[in-house]
Amino acid sequence: MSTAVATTARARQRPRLDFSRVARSGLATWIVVAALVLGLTVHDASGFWTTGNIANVLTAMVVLGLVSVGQNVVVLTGGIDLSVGSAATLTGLLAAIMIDGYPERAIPVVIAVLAIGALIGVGHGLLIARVKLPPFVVTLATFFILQGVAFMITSSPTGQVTKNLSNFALEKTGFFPHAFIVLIVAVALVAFLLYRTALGRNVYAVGGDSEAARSNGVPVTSTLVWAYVVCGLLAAAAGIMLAARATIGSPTAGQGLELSAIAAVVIGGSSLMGGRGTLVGTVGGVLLFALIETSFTLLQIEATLNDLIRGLVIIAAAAIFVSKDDR
Amino acid sequence: MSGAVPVLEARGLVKEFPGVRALDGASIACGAGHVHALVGENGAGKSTMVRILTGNESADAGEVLLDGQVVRFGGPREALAAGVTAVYQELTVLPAMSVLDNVMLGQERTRRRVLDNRERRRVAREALGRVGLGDVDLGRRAEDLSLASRQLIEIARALARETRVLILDEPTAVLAGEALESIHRVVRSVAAEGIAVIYISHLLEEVRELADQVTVLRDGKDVSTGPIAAYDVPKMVREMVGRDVDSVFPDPAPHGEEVVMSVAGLRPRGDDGPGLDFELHAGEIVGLAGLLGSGRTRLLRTFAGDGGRSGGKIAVGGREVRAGLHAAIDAGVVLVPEERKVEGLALGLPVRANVTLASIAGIARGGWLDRRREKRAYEEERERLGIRASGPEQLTGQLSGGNQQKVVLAKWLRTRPRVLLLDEPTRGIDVGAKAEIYALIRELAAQGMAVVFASSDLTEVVGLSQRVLVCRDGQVVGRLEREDVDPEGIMHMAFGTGAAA
Amino acid sequence: MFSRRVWFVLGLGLLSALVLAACGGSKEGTEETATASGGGCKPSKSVETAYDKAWEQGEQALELTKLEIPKTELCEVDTSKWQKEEPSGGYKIAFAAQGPTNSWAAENEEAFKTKAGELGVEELYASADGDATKQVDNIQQLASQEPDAMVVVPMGSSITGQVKAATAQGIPVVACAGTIAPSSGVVSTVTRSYELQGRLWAEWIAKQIDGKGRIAMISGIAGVPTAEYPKKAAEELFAEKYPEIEIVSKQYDDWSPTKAKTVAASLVSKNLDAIWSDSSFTALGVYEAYKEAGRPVPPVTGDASNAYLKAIQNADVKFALSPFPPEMSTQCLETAISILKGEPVPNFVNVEAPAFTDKEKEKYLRPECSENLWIPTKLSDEELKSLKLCE
Amino acid sequence: MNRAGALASDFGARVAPLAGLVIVLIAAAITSPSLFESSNLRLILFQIGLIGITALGQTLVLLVAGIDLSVGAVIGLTAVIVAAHTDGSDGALPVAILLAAAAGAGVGLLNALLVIVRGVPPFVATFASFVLVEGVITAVTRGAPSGSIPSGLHTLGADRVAGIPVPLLVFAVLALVVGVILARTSAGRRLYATGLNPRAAAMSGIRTPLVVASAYVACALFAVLAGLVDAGYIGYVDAQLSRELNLESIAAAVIGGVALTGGEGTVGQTVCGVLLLAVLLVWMVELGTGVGGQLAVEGAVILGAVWLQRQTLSQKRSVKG
Repeated sequence: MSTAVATTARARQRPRLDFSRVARSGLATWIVVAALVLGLTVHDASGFWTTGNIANVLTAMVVLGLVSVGQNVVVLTGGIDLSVGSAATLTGLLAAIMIDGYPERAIPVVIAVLAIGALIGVGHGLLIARVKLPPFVVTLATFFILQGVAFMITSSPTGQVTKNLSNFALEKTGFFPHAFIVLIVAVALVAFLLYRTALGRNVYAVGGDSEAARSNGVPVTSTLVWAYVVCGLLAAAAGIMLAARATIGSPTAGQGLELSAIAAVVIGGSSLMGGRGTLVGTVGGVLLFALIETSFTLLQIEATLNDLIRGLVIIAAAAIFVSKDDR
Repeated sequence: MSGAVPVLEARGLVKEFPGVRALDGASIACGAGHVHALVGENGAGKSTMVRILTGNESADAGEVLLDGQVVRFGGPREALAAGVTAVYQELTVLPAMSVLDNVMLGQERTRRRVLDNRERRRVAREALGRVGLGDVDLGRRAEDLSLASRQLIEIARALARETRVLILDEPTAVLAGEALESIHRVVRSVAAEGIAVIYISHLLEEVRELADQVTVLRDGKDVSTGPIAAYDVPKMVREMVGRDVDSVFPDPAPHGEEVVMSVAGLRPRGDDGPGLDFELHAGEIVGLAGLLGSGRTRLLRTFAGDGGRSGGKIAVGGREVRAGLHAAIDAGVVLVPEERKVEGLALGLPVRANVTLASIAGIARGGWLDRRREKRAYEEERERLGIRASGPEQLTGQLSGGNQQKVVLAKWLRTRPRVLLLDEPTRGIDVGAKAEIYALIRELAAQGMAVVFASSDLTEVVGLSQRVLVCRDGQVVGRLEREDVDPEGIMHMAFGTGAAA
Repeated sequence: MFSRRVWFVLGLGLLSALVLAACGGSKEGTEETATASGGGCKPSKSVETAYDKAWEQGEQALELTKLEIPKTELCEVDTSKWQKEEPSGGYKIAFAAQGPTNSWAAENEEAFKTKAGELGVEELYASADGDATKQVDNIQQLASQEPDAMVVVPMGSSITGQVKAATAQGIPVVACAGTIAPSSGVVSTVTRSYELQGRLWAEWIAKQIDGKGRIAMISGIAGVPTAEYPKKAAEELFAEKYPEIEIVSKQYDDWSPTKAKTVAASLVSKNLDAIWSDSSFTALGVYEAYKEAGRPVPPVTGDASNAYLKAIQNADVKFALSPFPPEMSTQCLETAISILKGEPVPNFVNVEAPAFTDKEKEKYLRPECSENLWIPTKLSDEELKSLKLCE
Repeated sequence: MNRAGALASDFGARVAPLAGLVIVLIAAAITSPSLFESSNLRLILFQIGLIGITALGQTLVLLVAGIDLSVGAVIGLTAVIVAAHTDGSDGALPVAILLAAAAGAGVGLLNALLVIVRGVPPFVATFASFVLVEGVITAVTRGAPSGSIPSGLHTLGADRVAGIPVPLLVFAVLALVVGVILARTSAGRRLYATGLNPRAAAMSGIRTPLVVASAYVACALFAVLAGLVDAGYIGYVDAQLSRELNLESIAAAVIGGVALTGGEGTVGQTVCGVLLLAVLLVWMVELGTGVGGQLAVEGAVILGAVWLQRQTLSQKRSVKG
């Protein structure tokens, strides 16, 4: 058709292999992961490729994976959720207290706790989408509030989950920890949501340009609310997994998860500005973190060096793969 | 309209913002199958009217009628559901999303809540076909497409809906040549399907050619409306500005002999052509013509030290200038960019601060800002350029487009540049302000400043330039002196169809 | 319209779930016995005597009368089921440690390492970085490397389930410098008793103020066992025995000297008669804050650090310190080895450490050593030097 | 919008945190009058000083649309360096301070490099350097910082002049200096322009990388100063404190109304936020609500403060249409 279109199209068509593309597609983290796996294999194949160690890596992915996948949805809308750690703490504590060792209660309580997570998300979504407060501030506030509520309930361990629940969280078949199913299901559901439903398209649209989305009839408010609901739900799921593994409720269980989750999402190639990013990348980021953490113990690395190595890896991953226009 | 009930009608719309009455009883009525042009200066209230018609804003008074029934849109979703669709002046194509996702934005097709990709593709394909983009790859990211294609995607998005009223807000402001023609074709065919089209444009020739009806807005009121046949361009201009603007382009003064900037073998970064040799004289105005993506902007930016060079030299006043923004600015070569909101202004700063942004050292003593000097600087520029602001403290973001452009100009004029580079100096600016800016450019040239500007508006290129360089595929393919400048010749060179060059 | 629907659905879901949850049923057992191995724990006089010894020392040193020892189930665990021939390379013992987040942990881990070297034990180490969530993963990782036994310095209650999984796997676990819920199935707990700490400090406080007055309680990090359990023990004691003692304020200071000082400073105006605290960081903060405000320092308690003794060496301050010695990790290791050798071990080893008051401060002060030293230390001079703790 | 309107909404944005402060002060006075006794007041003043110094640095970074999560690590690093280098001797203090400043500036520069050259989002870049610096501290000290803080620092952290804690005086002077720089110098203007529109600022000849880097380095240097103040206040290396000051410094600036998007906010607003937060922290301890209540109230106040600002701001924003 028009020459103007053709001209510019031709100029841009040359295939470019630049970092930002690779990073955005979420492949970059997997390259780092592959390199790390290769290194570990070369270094200590017999230690790394044991069913036990693989199970460790997979287990370490579950809780971080759940909150990261939820975080990813929020980040895609251009938001951020600093409260996921506190939300996981509170929901996990509530789950243990409410179940309190009664097998009959397990299922209803799990549903109730997931609903609480979703409610937290609704609250976030409304404050951010309706009242139009910045997500960073809203979730910083709830980060304090939810942890505060957890401490108001108890500052010492209390409650008890049922054996079925804790067995599910702790048992494994060969290299496959049963708890990993939860992560698989969560990733599958969120992937379905993001790539196969209108909501998913809207999440990307709102993150790309919320004004443009709004004027084209995208329900911005409800998209944002849903995104935070998904994030809250998954934080609650993480909380339940924490409680199930602990068998009892702890008011500190999820502390610090938020920063790791955000780091995993960003290293996975999602832009904190919203609209860009893939689930594949985020899962890669989570795997990367799980590999790092488990390697410290596997390789018996001097404990005083752990933070240093962790910091170097995060900086290197961020510096190499988080590209400029993803700002 | 022959007595039939208009599809969309607005009566006596009033909209007040703190301190500004954007609309003051404006009305418009548009019938099915008609193209109704809405013209007016910037700040006349066109955009506000569109925002009310599409439910983005609610009117303080007045009513909107659809098929004669009063409607009250609670938001864009309701307007869209009623069949009122707008294509906005500022592109709402999302760069990170695919063509398919962009066309289907806000109107996803699902089956049992799951995206129905086959249906989506079908709808998108059909809509894209209607705007002449039938063969575009649906999976491509929008950011990889040209501006023109993206504009067409916007229209396709509107067409994919059950649209009864299509509002086009300056769809051609960023386009030229064939792309422009294709939009016109689309508009005509849409109207022929019985859709009511409201068409907003600053290009009055285009309006004459395309519209059936016209409504002129001035100061928030509809001052004049009627069939297009009754309006020639001068009349429209008169109605818009409330006075005559006879001579838009004053006669140029002859330029001096002194060479201000000389360019030898210049190749912008990524350019492997033969390089550009070029001399710019004091008081000369040179226009850069060419299609979108022809390398105009890149050349201008290379002059301004932004973007790097593959080779070649630039000298100003006989002294060589290194590549780099700062070296260029120090040498007195400054650029007024096309995207003034993105590259020209800090919209959150008061006007005085933007006026002095590039010459901040000049109003500071040892790093200390001298408020009085700054205010004086503002007053000087306000007088010289006719900036209309409520005062030095007004936030720049609150000014109209034309006034913002004047602030960008003021910012650079305070650095006393020797070479002024302008990229689309009047894009999105109304007729009245355009004339003011042309006069200003002439005056600056008369004072000895050398000016190079790039523009898609051929009238502007022909009227303003003493010399024209035509770009195509990243190279300067033709040079025309003032006496040889004619629109047709430029177009031939730009398309590479003529015998020229 | 959207949100109303969501609220409704969520609310309904929540409500019905809660109603369902409240419906009866019977609670699962929590396996109250100290050892999951079941039945292998015999009452033993010697274990009880050893347990009481630490209490008696405290009672005497703090010049308390009738220190009431709370009922604890004490017994001797039959460890024959874990008995194992020592492999040529020595036993492989996992150590789920806190990680070098402060000097207490550094000393704790150094002591373990040294002892392991002495005993020819292969140490399998994991650092929790002070984080219970991380420790959960650590325990699983350590267990997957099939150690002969495991020593855990518990960071929080959330490790309970994973410890249980490790014991179920047949690895005997020793809780070290802290307690893990009995349901976890730990074989033995080697720590200075939280009850002892909490009650010792509480009784001493009560004695200083003759059983009545206004006090404040300042503890370390909310939710961390080492902070919560002594506090709980003290609160119970105050509530039962000393109704006239009013606890005006309960605070946490995260074992940060800065926070301790700011918290103490905010308490100055409360006219307190004494301050119960669980660390010498706090005692130090109290001293500094009161000194700066120009008020007499109230009697205060805590564990024993050189920093505190150095600070108050020339001041007239009443205090009672009961150490929580970092090198108890060596005892934990020894217990683990006893288990592997099939020797009967106590289900609870109450680590002995000399409690003392301001009267004995010269005796325990180490002027040549760093503020970071925990006293009294059993580390050798070389070890102290290598940790840069002493000259 | 006319001038009066602009002034009114500007005034509103400024008044919002002040209103919050007044509300908290009144509530505090009613619920716990002892909050205003001299010892508590002194504590509040000290807290204002310590949080304030870090919040000033944070403000500079926020103004260039950044955020600095490494503040806490730099505070810890400072204390460790001073303790290790001086081991308590006042004579070695000047060199130790220079070393700490150099280390701090290094961290600031690292942040700036990641943000400017590599385009890493500030949130991630500074979080990474937080982990890295903490890692360096642990690796070097092996978990147990050696040496001790010289008594000379006591003056900076714990002394009083005319009854006013020195840290507050330091903060007051710095706030004045930073305030004047931001409002009255070309450097300040460049900072705002860079924060509001980095592209336009760069195109106008402002060396934006330099401006952004200066903000990060300045923030790190403020953190070094806060580290010195803190070390002087307690006289020991505090390994626990650092994490909290990260969030508190950001919270203070944000409560005051400094925008996370850059270019919006003044030192006056930050000072307001710092006052509010400091009073709040001490008040919560005074109330004895327990750690849960403290956290919950802190969160609620942040939310409330931003909500208040939103009310005044929404008028201002609507003009753009």
